[in-house]
Amino acid sequence: MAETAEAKEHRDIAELSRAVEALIFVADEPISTKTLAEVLEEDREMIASVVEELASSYEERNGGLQVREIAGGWQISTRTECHEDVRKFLKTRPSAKLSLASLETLAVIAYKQPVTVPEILEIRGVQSASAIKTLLEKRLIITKGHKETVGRPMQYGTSKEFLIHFGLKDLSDLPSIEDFEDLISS
Amino acid sequence: MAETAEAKEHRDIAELSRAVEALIFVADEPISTKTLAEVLEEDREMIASVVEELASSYEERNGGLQVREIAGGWQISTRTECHEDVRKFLKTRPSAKLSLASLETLAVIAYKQPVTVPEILEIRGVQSASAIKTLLEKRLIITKGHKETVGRPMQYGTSKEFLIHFGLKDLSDLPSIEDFEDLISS
Amino acid sequence: MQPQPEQYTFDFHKETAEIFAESHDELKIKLGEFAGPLDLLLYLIRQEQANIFDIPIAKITDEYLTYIRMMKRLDIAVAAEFLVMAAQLIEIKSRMLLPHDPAAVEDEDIDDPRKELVDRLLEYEKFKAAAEMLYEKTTIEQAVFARGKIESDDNNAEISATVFDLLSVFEKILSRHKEEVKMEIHREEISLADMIRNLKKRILEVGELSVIDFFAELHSRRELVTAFVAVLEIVRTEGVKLVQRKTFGDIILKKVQEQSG
Repeated sequence: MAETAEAKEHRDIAELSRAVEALIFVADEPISTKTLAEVLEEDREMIASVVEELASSYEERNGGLQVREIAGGWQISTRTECHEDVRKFLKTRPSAKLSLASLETLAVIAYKQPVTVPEILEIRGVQSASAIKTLLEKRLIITKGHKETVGRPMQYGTSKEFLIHFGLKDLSDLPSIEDFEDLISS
Repeated sequence: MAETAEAKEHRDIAELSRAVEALIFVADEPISTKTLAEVLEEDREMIASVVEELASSYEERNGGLQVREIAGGWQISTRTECHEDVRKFLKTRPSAKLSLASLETLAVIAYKQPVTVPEILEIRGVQSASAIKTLLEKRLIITKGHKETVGRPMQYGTSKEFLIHFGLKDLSDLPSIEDFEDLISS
Repeated sequence: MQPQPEQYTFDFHKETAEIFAESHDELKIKLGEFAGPLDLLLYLIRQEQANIFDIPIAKITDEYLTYIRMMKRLDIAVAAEFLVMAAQLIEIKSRMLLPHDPAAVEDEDIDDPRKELVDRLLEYEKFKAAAEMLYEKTTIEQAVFARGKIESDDNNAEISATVFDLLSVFEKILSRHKEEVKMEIHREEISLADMIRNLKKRILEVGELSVIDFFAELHSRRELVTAFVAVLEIVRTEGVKLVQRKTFGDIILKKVQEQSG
């Protein structure tokens, strides 16, 4: 009888540890022992010992992650030893991601090309200078010569990389409003 | 001499495993073996074996987390067993389910891609416009260019989000459509 | 022809349509809708426990029509495809009633008016099963959670984009632009005379007025131009002067003190 009870308790702690690990992992911010105890409906001391145990098991494992106490809560983070690799990766993250401002600017350029900065301003109603810089850096747009009007403003158009990124064969492959008309009206 | 070399190699693999674990953790999307190899400037096969090893060490540890292959990359996520506690903490309900019409449309697109609206209509026997719109908005499907036939209809295919949402490594991870035939006739 | 109430249930994870029959011609729908005419047909065939390769077409057609009529009675919009299928069923039914051409006996399989429908149903059923598989997979996935946001995500507060996003964003810009144009047309009605009157009143009230503040209240380019002309006009004709307290500083419209002159 005593053995069964003990076995049960052991299983419970393992289960608790699993839940604690999962909760620390999904939390946006360091999660306190108090919150953990509330969510798991467990004794706070019990949770405290489970977390300590979990943190030291990460320590023993000596992997790429650590469970650490910070700002009154617990958090999973990478180990400082890995910071160079992590930093390098974060810098090289897929450059195919765009901010909404860049996306808007890109949309205007894609559908109105060749188009100048004042024309983009006219359509978007906002300055697009930094978006254009980003798009040029990401090679999604290219310059298309000067427009022969007052001030000879530079014209922009989409690049080959643009076609590749959006999976288009050529510019005529760009969807038109008509392509989605049936979908949008429904 | 040989022993020293061996010792060094052992240390290297542990180091590599740490870095791999840290990178999978910080990546906000599943990270491919290719990207890992590039960032860590290592042989792809070497990285592949390190990741496999890491995944099975998580498996053995039987904690709250798992390392799994999804959408052409690796990801750390909570284990399904912990879902009740996690959901309670995040106060989320299972996210809104797709309607039957959307699921059917998605199934046709998944198996017949690239596929046009008229082709989907042919199979489902009913217009799928609003389902397609929903699927586009949820980013489960993407446009795949125009089909070079009369009217140049837009073609659709599944996205990376589709793989993530349905827990698939890649499209070949889907059971074959013929399997369903056997299922039905049996 | 059972007089007793009977209950049909259709269990695709309780997501889809169910028909309750309280008496034979008093059907009630519960939950959702059928995903299409083929979905409804398969349901009816299953209910009859009929062989899909030998559909009792007369019976199924009657049941199908009953369902459509019931939907209409309940004011449920019946999609055109349901009506097209109804017409097809009636056509197949009538062709089945035609006497067999004895010469074509050997080609019976090919000539079966139901063949095309059966092929479509079989094809459809595969995808319906695939949809169910996807449903099961997504249910499992809903029990798996990715990590919470970490600091590094803040450095990458970006969104990825598809061609659909590109087009919808462009659409949004255009409609936003249209609204602005409309607003500008609306405000055009402020005339130069009104603007001068307005400006003069403001200066007389407070003694002096910041040009920057005044311009900041305006919205359209046309209003700004009118205001600019009004400022010039008021300086030229009224007892108002322009004062700038420091280089590149704000310009103040100041009432000329008569006693100081």
